[in-house]
Amino acid sequence: MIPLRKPADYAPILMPLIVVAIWALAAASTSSPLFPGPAKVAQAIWHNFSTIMVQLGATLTRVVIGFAVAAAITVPLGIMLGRLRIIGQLFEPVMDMLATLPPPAIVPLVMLFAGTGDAAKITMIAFAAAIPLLMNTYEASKTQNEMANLVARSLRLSRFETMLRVDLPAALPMIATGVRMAVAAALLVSVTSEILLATDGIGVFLQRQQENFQIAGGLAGIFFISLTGLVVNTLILAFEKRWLFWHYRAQEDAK
Amino acid sequence: EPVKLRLTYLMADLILPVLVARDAGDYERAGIDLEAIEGQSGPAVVAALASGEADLGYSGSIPPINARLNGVPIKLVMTLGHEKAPDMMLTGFISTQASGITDIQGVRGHRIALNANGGLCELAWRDHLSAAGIKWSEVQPVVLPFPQVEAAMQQGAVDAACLINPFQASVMHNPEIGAKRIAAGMLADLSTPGLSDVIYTTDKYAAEHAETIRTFGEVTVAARQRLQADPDALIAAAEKYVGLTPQAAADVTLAVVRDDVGMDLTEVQKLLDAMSRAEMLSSPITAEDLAGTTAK
Amino acid sequence: MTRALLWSRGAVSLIFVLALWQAVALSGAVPAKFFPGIPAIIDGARQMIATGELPRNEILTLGRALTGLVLASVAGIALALLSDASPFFDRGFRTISSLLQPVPPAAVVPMAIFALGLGIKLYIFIILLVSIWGPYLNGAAALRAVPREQILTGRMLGLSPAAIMFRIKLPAAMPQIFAGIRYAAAVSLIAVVVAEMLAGRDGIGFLLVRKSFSIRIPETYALMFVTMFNGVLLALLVNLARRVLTGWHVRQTGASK
Amino acid sequence: MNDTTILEAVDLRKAYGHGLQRMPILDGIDFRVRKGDFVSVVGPSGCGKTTLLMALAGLSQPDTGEVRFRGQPVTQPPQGLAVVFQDYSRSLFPWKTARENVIFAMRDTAQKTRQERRDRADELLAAVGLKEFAQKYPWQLSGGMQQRVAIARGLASESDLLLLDEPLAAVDAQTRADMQDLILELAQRFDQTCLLVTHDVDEAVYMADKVIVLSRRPTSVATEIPVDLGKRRDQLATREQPGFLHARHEVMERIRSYRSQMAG
Amino acid sequence: MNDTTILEAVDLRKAYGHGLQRMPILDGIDFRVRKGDFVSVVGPSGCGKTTLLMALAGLSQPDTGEVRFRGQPVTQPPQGLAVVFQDYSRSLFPWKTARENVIFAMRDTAQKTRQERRDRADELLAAVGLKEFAQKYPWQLSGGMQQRVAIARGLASESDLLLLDEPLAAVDAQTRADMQDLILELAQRFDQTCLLVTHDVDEAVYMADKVIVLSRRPTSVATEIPVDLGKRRDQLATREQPGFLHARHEVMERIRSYRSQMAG
Ligand SMILES: Nc1ncnc2c1ncn2[C@@H]1O[C@H](COP(=O)(O)OP(=O)(O)OP(=O)(O)O)[C@@H](O)[C@H]1O
Ligand SMILES: Nc1ncnc2c1ncn2[C@@H]1O[C@H](COP(=O)(O)OP(=O)(O)OP(=O)(O)O)[C@@H](O)[C@H]1O
Ligand SMILES: [Mg+2]
Ligand SMILES: [Mg+2]
Repeated sequence: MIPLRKPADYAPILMPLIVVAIWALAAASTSSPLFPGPAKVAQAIWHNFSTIMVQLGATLTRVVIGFAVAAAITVPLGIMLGRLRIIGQLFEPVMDMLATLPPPAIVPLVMLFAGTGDAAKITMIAFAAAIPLLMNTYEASKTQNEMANLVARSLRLSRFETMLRVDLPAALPMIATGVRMAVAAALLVSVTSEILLATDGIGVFLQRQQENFQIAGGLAGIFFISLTGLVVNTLILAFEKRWLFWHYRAQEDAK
Repeated sequence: EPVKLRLTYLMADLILPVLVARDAGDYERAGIDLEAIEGQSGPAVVAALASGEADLGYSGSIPPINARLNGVPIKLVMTLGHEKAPDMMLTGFISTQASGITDIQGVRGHRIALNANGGLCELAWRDHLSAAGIKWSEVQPVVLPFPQVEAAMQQGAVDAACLINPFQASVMHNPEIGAKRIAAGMLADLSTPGLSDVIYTTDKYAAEHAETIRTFGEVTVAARQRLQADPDALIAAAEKYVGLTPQAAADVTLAVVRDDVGMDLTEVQKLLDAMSRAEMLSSPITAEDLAGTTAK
Repeated sequence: MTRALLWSRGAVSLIFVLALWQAVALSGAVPAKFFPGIPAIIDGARQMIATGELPRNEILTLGRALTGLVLASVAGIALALLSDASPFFDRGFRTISSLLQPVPPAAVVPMAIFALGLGIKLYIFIILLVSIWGPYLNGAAALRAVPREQILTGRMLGLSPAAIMFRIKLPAAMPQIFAGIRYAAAVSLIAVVVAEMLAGRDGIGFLLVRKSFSIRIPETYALMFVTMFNGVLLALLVNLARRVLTGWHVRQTGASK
Repeated sequence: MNDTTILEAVDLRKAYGHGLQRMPILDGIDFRVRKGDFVSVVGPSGCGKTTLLMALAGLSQPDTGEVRFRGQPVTQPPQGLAVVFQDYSRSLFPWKTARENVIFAMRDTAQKTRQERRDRADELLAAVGLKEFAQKYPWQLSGGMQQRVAIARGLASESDLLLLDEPLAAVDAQTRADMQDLILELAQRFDQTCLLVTHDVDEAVYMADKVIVLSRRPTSVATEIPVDLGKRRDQLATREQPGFLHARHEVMERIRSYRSQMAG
Repeated sequence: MNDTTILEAVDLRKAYGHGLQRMPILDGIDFRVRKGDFVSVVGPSGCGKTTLLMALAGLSQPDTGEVRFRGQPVTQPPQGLAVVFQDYSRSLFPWKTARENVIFAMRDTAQKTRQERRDRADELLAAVGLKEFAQKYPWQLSGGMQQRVAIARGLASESDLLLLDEPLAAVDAQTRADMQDLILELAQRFDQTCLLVTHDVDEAVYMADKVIVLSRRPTSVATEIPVDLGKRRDQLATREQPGFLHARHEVMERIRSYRSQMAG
């Protein structure tokens, strides 16, 4: 009765293919080494595969640590600021101020305190990932269903328990969206910080390719960063399907 | 009517004569309507050229070489500056007192700063280290933009750095660092002049607008000579265009060994050889392929 | 008391950050040359104001960031609406967005300059590449979570799918979309400054590079504070828009305490 | 098919869940509603009344069977239909005031200009006792008030067919009586056909020309009880008529049979 | 203060809005509840019953006046209190199943281990007729079922004081009767004091030892009507007792006076 495959099931493959096709056409029509097409990039991937893998490993290690640090700090903090309304509102502008600092501009600052090693890069990554996580967590816990909180209060849950058992699950859908943005930001900033400070990592690879006008090689590196993003997002999607279905039920019969 | 000429450049001391001449109306009088657009990196300048956004490009010499190697049809057409031992050394290698490094041999095993992967400082370090018999794997390179190096040195985050002015002078003047210049020059061997900053254009533009390029070169040479003769004017220009403090501006020099701006193929070949030694040349290329000799 | 505090919270936050900075500067943990105190930074700012370069570039940057924010919001919401309307687009674009999101602008600059030149198109590209995701992701998630009864009410009234989208789903999703726009505001400022750093000839980002390359450290930090100030300013604008567009929600959540 | 039949359910079946989780809810529902009739539906909690109403409104599709409105199969919400949803707290738009919520439903009505709609909305809000609350947002209203806004919205559309899902569950006895009369009055004025889901047997009988009693899950029509009280009803007089008491008794009887099952 | 008084409201006043928008709701509410008593509260829709309950529970602060529980002023929800909220569809946690929602309320109860709590939850769910629905999420349940889960959750906490805000509005007559008896039985077993807001006058009298009738907005206590029917109640017998009919009559009388005001 229900067809096993809907057209939408093919979309994740079809739509990127369309984009690649457009890209290939555009590249073919300019035929400049500064604008390589997908074939050139595929070649570059083939040539640089092992280098990219090694460098990507270094980058991802930092990304994972930086992201974990950010999540461990910002999710509880965001919920707390959302719950303690006055303090949250008072410090909202601080959030906005920190959020606006461009990573290249804070590199010098971070370096002053954390040197040029992994600590500095991890700090940068954590900072970048913290912003979307904090904002989404804060907004979610600030604006959530007040009934749920009344229930928690009437059950005399402590502040901490309420945060853990009511605010957190209620905010999870929006946190998941924040995670998607944070992962992207972490990847992005790790590359930026490697271009400016690093000794290893995919950012180093990218910069070398760029300085050498191996644009296709650079895109090969970017391809793997993107792929990482895709993998993480697929995991988040699976998580949403498994744990957050209760939030997205409206879909089923009310289109 | 004047010919339109669009130049994309990186801000540096050697471009100052061009900017001064432009504002003095020299190019206009020579029939060139010069539009100078600032770019922020060598690759950006090359890209602007390749996309047709600019006619001439100015930067260090490595980006255009790499571009040509990878099929971007551009040619070096002018030399704006040189390095030559013993006094015309733009690039310096500085160590901190705390590191205990006193000569290039002492760098082995230490953390050294370079401004970008695959850029000027990497070539410089590699050339000097290999001349001193040190392998690249024996040092710990750290990528640091020039402005961050001084702080990193003072904080002990790096032990030695490759620097150009005004950063070099600033580090040397910093008593906390106790800096020592352990070597100089982009190439280890500067008994003959080494190519520093260059102007380049696309093959097509070079072929079609040889006259304009020549005129541009002549006006630039004249302006450069005026600035060389008048140190105060040079300092003023450095303050005005680069935004340097008066102290920093005082250290600016124009590294000029020849009176003309033409390309010398032996200089080009020397640079290519050095890049080849440093394994920074992905495929062989001859000086003839790379450089035109339009301007003299 | 708290009311007055909340009204001036922008100023409070700014003072808080400045005080924190000054405390670190005074502690002497890092050399004053690289971490100047607030007075030196203010002095730097004053000089840049005197020469006119700060106001001139500030206006440019703010204008670009605002344009970028509006563009990113409109485009992001449009994509979210499209995702909600078409499962095909939703699934497909989800993949594309996952692939594009982590691409660092710095890494595609030569290619981007080659394709787009050094002008306004380059700015728009970099800004969109970075700031579109907040409104898009939050919007798509919020649209999917609109209560069933509200959508059914629209269907029962015989509203077309488009009318349901714009008159029911969109207003219902607005509060969460604004969370995304708020992030986009910060990010679009970053994007503008980064774009100015990478390819620019003017604006705060350009000035930042120029000042650091001419070793004017207090000025560099002054520009960082300007950027932070811009963040507060833009957030203020976003909050204003939020109040106009989703005032009901602000009051609803505000009233419940 | 009778030619005054306006709404018809033919062997409606619907189950929720799949595989082992599968639970049949509607198990062959059949009935007809004549044009202009007022029909009440009663049945135990969770038997599928809301599910049935959604299917009748074309808001969800039954697994098998068919709904016909004016002889046409219903797959989309048809023109000339209004629903008052059970979950009032979610069905009002929180970004609209009470008045705006009501105006939102006036799409095919006689009121065309802004001012006319506004006046009509205020009139309806006054009729449900919310004159002073036109400018309030739903979350500034009590449960019963929200429900009355939902009713006003349902009435505003002046549709041919009005489906009401426990519209008076949250209001007090007096208000309830007033609302009942209001609904009856408007239904007659606009010649509406109404289908009312309610748990209050008195209400079911008082309002209706026919009461449909549903069985327990899996649900079918247990019985249809005609109520012969004429179109004019009165809160005091009607409830004392023998016809009322008789119909009420029959419905009660039928419902009572659930009890023993329930305990099991 | 009487020494068996457990809950006391002293001159509670509360208004919503500021300035011109200001609307006084509670206008001096005073009453006492003795330990172990079952008190019903009736009043017109929107008069402030929910508002009052929130204040009694310590979930919101009155503008002036005081709530005392066991002689202590209430500013926070006190130990030994449970509330069944009117807005059932929102007060259940959508990320928890019916069983988990019920278990969530067992904090200070005798059941300590996981298995005990689970068993107790299932027992309660069975008692409210939802045995097979323990594993369902709230949004997979009908309105009446959700409300019964909320009741089960309220009963699970075995608190000293139970506040119920129209807990049976969405269930059918038979289920309603069963639930009434269930609540009464558990209240007696655990020696609970209960306060029930309801619109059903019969229910108010059937359940209560005392009925508090509230006036229209601005609201105060119109009258308190004691109900002398003993602790044992029976759906058939009790409702036929003269005491029942008498109390019912008095409450009705009192309520009827709203009507004329309503029309105005
Ligand atoms: N989304 C769903 N998923 C699974 N089961 C559902 C879903 N929606 C409803 N049900 C089940 O369908 C049955 C009927 O629900 P429905 O809401 O139609 O009942 P109802 O007769 O309106 O009850 P009430 O009088 O309590 O409102 C219930 O047993 C419920 O558990
Ligand atoms: N957040 C709010 N802002 C403004 N007014 C409010 C708010 N909450 C409640 N009110 C007003 O307070 C009054 C009482 O509301 P409350 O919910 O206590 O009534 P109730 O007696 O429980 O009614 P019902 O029986 O309909 O549930 C209503 O007139 C309502 O409009
Ligand atoms: Mg229902
Ligand atoms: Mg209420």
